[in-house]
Amino acid sequence: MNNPMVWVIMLPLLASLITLAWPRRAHWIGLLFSVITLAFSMVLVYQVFNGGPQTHELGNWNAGLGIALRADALSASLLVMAMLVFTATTFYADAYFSDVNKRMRFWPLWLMLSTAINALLLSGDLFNLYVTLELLGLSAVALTALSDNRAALQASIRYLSIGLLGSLVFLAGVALIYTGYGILDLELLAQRIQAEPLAQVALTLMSAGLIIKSALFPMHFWLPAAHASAPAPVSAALSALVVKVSLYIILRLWIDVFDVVITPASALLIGILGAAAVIWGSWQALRAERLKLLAAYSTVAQLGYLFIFIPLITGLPEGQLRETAFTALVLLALTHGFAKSALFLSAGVVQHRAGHDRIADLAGTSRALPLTTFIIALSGVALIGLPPSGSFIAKWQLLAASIHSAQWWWIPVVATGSILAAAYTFRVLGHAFGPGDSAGKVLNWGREEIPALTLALFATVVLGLGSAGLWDFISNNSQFIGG
Amino acid sequence: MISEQLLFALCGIGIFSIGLRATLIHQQLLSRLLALNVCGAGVFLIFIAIAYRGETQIADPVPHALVLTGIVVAVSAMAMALALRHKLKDLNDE
Amino acid sequence: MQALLLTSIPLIPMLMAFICLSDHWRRLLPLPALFALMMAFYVPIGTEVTIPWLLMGVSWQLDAVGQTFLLFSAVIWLIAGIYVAWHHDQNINRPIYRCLFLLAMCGNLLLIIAADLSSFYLGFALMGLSSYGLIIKSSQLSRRASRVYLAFTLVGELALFVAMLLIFSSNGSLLFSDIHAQNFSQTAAGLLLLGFGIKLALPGLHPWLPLTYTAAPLISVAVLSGPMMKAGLLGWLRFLPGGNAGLENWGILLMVLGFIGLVFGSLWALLQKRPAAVLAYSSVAKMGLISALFGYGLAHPEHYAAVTAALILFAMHHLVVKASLFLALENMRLQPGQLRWLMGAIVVAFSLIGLPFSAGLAAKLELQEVVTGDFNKILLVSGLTGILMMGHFIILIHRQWSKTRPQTANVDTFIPVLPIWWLLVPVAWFAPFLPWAMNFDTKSLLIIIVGIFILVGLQSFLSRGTRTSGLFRPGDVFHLITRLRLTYPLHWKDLNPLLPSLISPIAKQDNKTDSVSTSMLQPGLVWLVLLGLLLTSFLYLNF
Amino acid sequence: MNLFNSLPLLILLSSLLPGLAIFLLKEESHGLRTLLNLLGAVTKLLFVAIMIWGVFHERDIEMRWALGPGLELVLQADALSVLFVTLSTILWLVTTIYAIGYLENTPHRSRFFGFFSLCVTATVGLALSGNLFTFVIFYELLTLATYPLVAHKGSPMAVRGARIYLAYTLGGGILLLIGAVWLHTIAGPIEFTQGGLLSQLPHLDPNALRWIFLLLIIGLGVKAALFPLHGWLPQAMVAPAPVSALLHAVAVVKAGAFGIVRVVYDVYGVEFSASLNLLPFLGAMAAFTIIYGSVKALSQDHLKRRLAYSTISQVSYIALGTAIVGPLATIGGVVHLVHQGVMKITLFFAAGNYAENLGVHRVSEMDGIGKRMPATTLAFSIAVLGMIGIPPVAGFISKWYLGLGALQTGDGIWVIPVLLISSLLNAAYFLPILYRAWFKRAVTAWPEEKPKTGRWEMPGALMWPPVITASLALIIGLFAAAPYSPLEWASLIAEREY
Repeated sequence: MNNPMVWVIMLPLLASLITLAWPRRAHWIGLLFSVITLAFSMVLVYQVFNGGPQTHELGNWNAGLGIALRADALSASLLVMAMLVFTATTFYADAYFSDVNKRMRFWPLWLMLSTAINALLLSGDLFNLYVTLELLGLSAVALTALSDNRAALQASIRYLSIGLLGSLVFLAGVALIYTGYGILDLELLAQRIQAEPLAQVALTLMSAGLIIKSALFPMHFWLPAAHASAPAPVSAALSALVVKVSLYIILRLWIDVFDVVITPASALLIGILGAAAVIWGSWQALRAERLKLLAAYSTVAQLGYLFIFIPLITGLPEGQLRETAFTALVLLALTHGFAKSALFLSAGVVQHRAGHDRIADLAGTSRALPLTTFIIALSGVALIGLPPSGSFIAKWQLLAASIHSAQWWWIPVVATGSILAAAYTFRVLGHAFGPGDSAGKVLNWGREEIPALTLALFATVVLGLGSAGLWDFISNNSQFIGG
Repeated sequence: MISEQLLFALCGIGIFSIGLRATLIHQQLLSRLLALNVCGAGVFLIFIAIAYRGETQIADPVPHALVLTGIVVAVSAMAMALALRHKLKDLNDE
Repeated sequence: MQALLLTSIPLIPMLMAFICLSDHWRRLLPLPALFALMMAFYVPIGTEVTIPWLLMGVSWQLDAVGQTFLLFSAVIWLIAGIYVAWHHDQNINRPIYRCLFLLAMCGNLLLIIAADLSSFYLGFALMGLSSYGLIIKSSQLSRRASRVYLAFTLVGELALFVAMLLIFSSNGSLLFSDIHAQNFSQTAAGLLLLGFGIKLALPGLHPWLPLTYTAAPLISVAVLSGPMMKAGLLGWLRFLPGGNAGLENWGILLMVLGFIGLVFGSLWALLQKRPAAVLAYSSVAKMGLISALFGYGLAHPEHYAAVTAALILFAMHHLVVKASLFLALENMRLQPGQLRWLMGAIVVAFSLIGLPFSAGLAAKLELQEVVTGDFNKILLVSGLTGILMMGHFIILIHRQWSKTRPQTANVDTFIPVLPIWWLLVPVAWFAPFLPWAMNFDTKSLLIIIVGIFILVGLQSFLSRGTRTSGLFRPGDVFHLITRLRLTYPLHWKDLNPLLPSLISPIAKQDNKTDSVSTSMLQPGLVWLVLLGLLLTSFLYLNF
Repeated sequence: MNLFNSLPLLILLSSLLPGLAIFLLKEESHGLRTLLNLLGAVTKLLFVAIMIWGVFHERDIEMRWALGPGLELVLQADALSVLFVTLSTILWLVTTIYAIGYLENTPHRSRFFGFFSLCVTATVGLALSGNLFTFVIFYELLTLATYPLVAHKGSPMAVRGARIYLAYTLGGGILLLIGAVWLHTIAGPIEFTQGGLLSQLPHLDPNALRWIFLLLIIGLGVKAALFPLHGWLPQAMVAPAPVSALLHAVAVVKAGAFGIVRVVYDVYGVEFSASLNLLPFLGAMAAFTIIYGSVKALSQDHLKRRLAYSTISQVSYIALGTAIVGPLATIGGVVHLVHQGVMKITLFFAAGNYAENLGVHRVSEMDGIGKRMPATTLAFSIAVLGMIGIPPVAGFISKWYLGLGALQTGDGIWVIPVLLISSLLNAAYFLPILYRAWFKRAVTAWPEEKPKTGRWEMPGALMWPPVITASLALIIGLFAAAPYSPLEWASLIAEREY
């Protein structure tokens, strides 16, 4: 039981139960446990960095029968990002929820969400993925419904039903795999998998389910309503983490496990969907009337970029170029996680202070909430892909990979997406710079601003200037990619 | 000759398809939730079919375990959906 | 020490230009010119200064030609400066006028001592642009005159600029002494003729001159027509490698142009009704003569040195006389009806005609000696028209004088220093020769007598009316041009930016249609299609 | 890491840290903010002085920081970057003083000065970039740092202007990025190399290189306001005067021009670009912009708009100088980088003073302003004469070397008429202003005259900066041949490039 992987999953679960039992001190428990979990996730990264991919078989049952936890560079780095976002958001949530009733309902669900995310990232077999996916979906839906208004409830029901459909289809795919290979363990599966109809149909089903969950265009329709109507910290976690872990499964399957099954046509298809998501999401974000809706659509677009990487990675020869592209994908996912959560948190601040988040009425925000405006700008920088954010480097590599693999058609997509991203970001800032005093009294260094600032700085400065380490980390310790 | 296993599996697929169709078509929340349950039943049926290893051998325990877990998940999800629906209804009634 | 003194010749006026901005110090304004005058005597020929870090490296030197120019220019600047220092006129007694006056002088003196292209150009530009402010008065007329002046000056500067570029790129040096005829570009020669030709009012390039001279304050005209105009000639002397083969064609062109200028300038001068306008066209005529003679020098390289030597003397004489005449007009304007100013003007005008024992005659004789053949006739024409013009001028100022009664000194216009003008009379009469070099020539006296007869004959219809009209007004060709209304359109439609209109309108629609619809049929079907596509791509599209 | 290697970082930090600190300051702490600003500017000047010495003595000044495979942040100092850094630093100092005076008693000063410092940091970083990747980073950062400055007033006009500015520059930034990535993939890391990096890599496909050049130049041309890409510049005029001044003189417009110089000389290599037939394209674009900007300036009554179009025209001289092969044209183009900056900043300071002190925004309101504000107007006049190219103001030197450069290569002769027409047009739109200012009498009262306090025509912090920069323009023109003058540096650069 001294493996950090176990603790990373167990601690939030434990905390969730404790808060359920002891709601008065829930925030202290939540804060304490998330910080400790963060520390453990860092230990895990350290282990992966030094010792390569880690495996832990629960109760020493060997894989195939027992449950194995796995961590390679991809999952470890996502895990750390998730825990950082989660911890920061926890601090934020502590300041955000003033209603006692809501607080009591919030903490157990919130910690359960963390449990689900961590467990999913560390899962080593298909069925565990399914279970954690469901757990994730359920806690996310419950958190969305915390808003207690009609729109939020409707959105959460929709989120739930579509999510259920997705996971059922995923499960059907899992069933097929078990039929064909008799195993669910990812590592073993990767060795045995062959390009045969069974595997192909199974992958199709699983992908179809995950596409819904990760809101890839045109299956994104449920996302904006759900993300926009949830309370701010929940939106942050949903946008930054929940959709991203579904995407993580897709990446695992497409790039690692089923790579022999993937055909150029299928990679191209998913890339085209990603490109459409980039354009459509950005365009909708530009037209959005509310700040949170804008952020939600922006998530749709940003996820699109990640999907564009799939045809590029599969199109590149194995070796350094491919590793580079893969790492860029991870970098982009991480940056987006930080930036989007920061954006949602600051949108929450705006909503709290101004009583609304209508973009057209934001005039005066830059004066009343200078730091929040600054955070919005920082996260906007990361969303557009401007330096010094990590996404700048990621986009650079994305473009480079397009050129290397002679798939030049992604270039105009990326360019258009960036321009649209700039347009929607600066549309918000333009209004915020306008004269007026709608945002109420001046707030400087508010308690809820610090976590958001931290996250935004992670997205822009830390990942931008310190990305060199990530390259070593990913390319040396990835379980499958050239590892 | 269709083996029993295949028959069950096909049945499962059929149930899944019916549920899927209903999920997509019905606008009523309750009907949709029910349809999703039907879908789930289809998938579980497939698992059960998989577990079958002939009359001589005992069935594969793993799919059974999976189905049990799946049912737990499905039930809890359904419970939550109903709770949400209830809440929404309260709001609508106000 | 002498190098320092040479350096201070242009620097002192520069410094003074700022000191004299203050009304307290305005009486100091003539001092720099006085200093320059003294330096013209004191600094020995051959004094040289090289300042490598200034501009692109400058070099100043006082040679014989420079000394001559310096001497006579300084005289005029000095007298005009005294006028300015004591003047009451609101157009002149103001800081900006004083400042620009001194800056123009600084430029003028600088180009005289310049031994390299860049400092000459610097001086020339400083002089040309500063004098814009000397021309401007509050009247509408002078404003237009100053605009026209500026346009011509700028074109001249640019022509010069390119010529400099060409010379430098073929020589690799900015020093005048490094200019060689072998690699002298023909384009550069043409541009130099154009650039300095504007200053010298070659026919076609002259419209600014009559406009300016009739519109500007007379003191400004004095310095413009005197020292500043002659800078154009100095430019030709310095820049063009005369005395060498290769420029003959330009010489011939210049001779033709000069001759045209001489004839038409004289004709137009006779048609003017105002003394200043007569003097202006007379300048055009005289500069025509100078250009023609310089052209002669270019066309006959063997005579170049002699011609230019005589030409400089002639130019110096004209410099002093023309400036003195304009200042005399100023005297008459300030104290109308005073006989002494009329007489003074007539005496100076006689020197220009070339009366016996005047410098005008001496200069003409010098020219006759160096110019050979048929070209000598041009001097004859010049002499005759000179008499006609000056006669016309004298008649006009006399009529003006007789119309006004002698007035006692008006407080507003009285300038206590006006008598200083008399100093100019001996200079105008003798300069640039020594008094004992004056002589007598029957042939020229004969011409004068013939001229007087013609003048008497013409007089009856030359003097009719008081205004000239149309093409014969000062500015002639210019009026034709302005009648074409070649003014630039002021309000062009703003074509750009087109882009913002594409970016800015952001549709204000609700996203309800996309986010809150409850039916899952459509997305579900899309999803199924997607599923099918994925499957197809796995199963069948295995390319 | 010795002192020289850490110099670029120190220079960046000397404005970055004060900038960040200023963000945190309260609006009221005026004295501390001023102290921080000036401290940063002076410190930077000090470091720059050391760097000038170092570069002159060919010390190795370089630092690297890896960001990923093949992507390195490289800050280094060569002669060209030192020229630009020095310009930025000096003008930053002056502009800071000006801005302190200009923004007195207005809201959001902490925000303003914070971004102002960031803007300079980005500019200096751009100048010190040692490879194309780093350059792109700072290029984009510059866009970001200037946006809040343009939008500073917060009025709908300001926000609109800022939005247009952003639309153009980010669009250009993307093209630059694509070009840079493309070049990176086919040629590896693009270190700026004197004489050109690509000319040493003969195996590359010339057609690809041509396309990349096009992308890069268009991307840079947006900031440099080359013809079809210039539309943002007049719109960005809504910014406060110090911002316009800095935008036009150093930061944004110059960054584009500097980038063009870098790409042509240090990425492609001028001879190599010529052999790819790329330069005529650039030259034609620049020449057309020069004429176009001047013609447009003629019809502007709004003073700042007229100046803006003048900038469009003048900055293209730099591109023009770059487009002509030969060291003399290089000198002309590079030295104009400095000369135009000093002169244009003077013009904008003066325009700001007119608007601030008297409420005069239009040329038609400037009658007799020379009498009311002599020092400012004198500075304005000197800069104007320089812009036209009248010696001894700095602009003359640039034109002289451009002209010489054009003559040096046989096929550059068409540049001469362009220079001439542009000079005439410059005169045509600038001199009427001088005429109004000095020779006309003020007809009516000034639109919004501020009461006169103190002994000068207006507060010293506003009056002195234009006077200082105008003197600078005069001095660098007059002493062009002196050691360490911009011209000497430009010659040094040309010498090292060829």
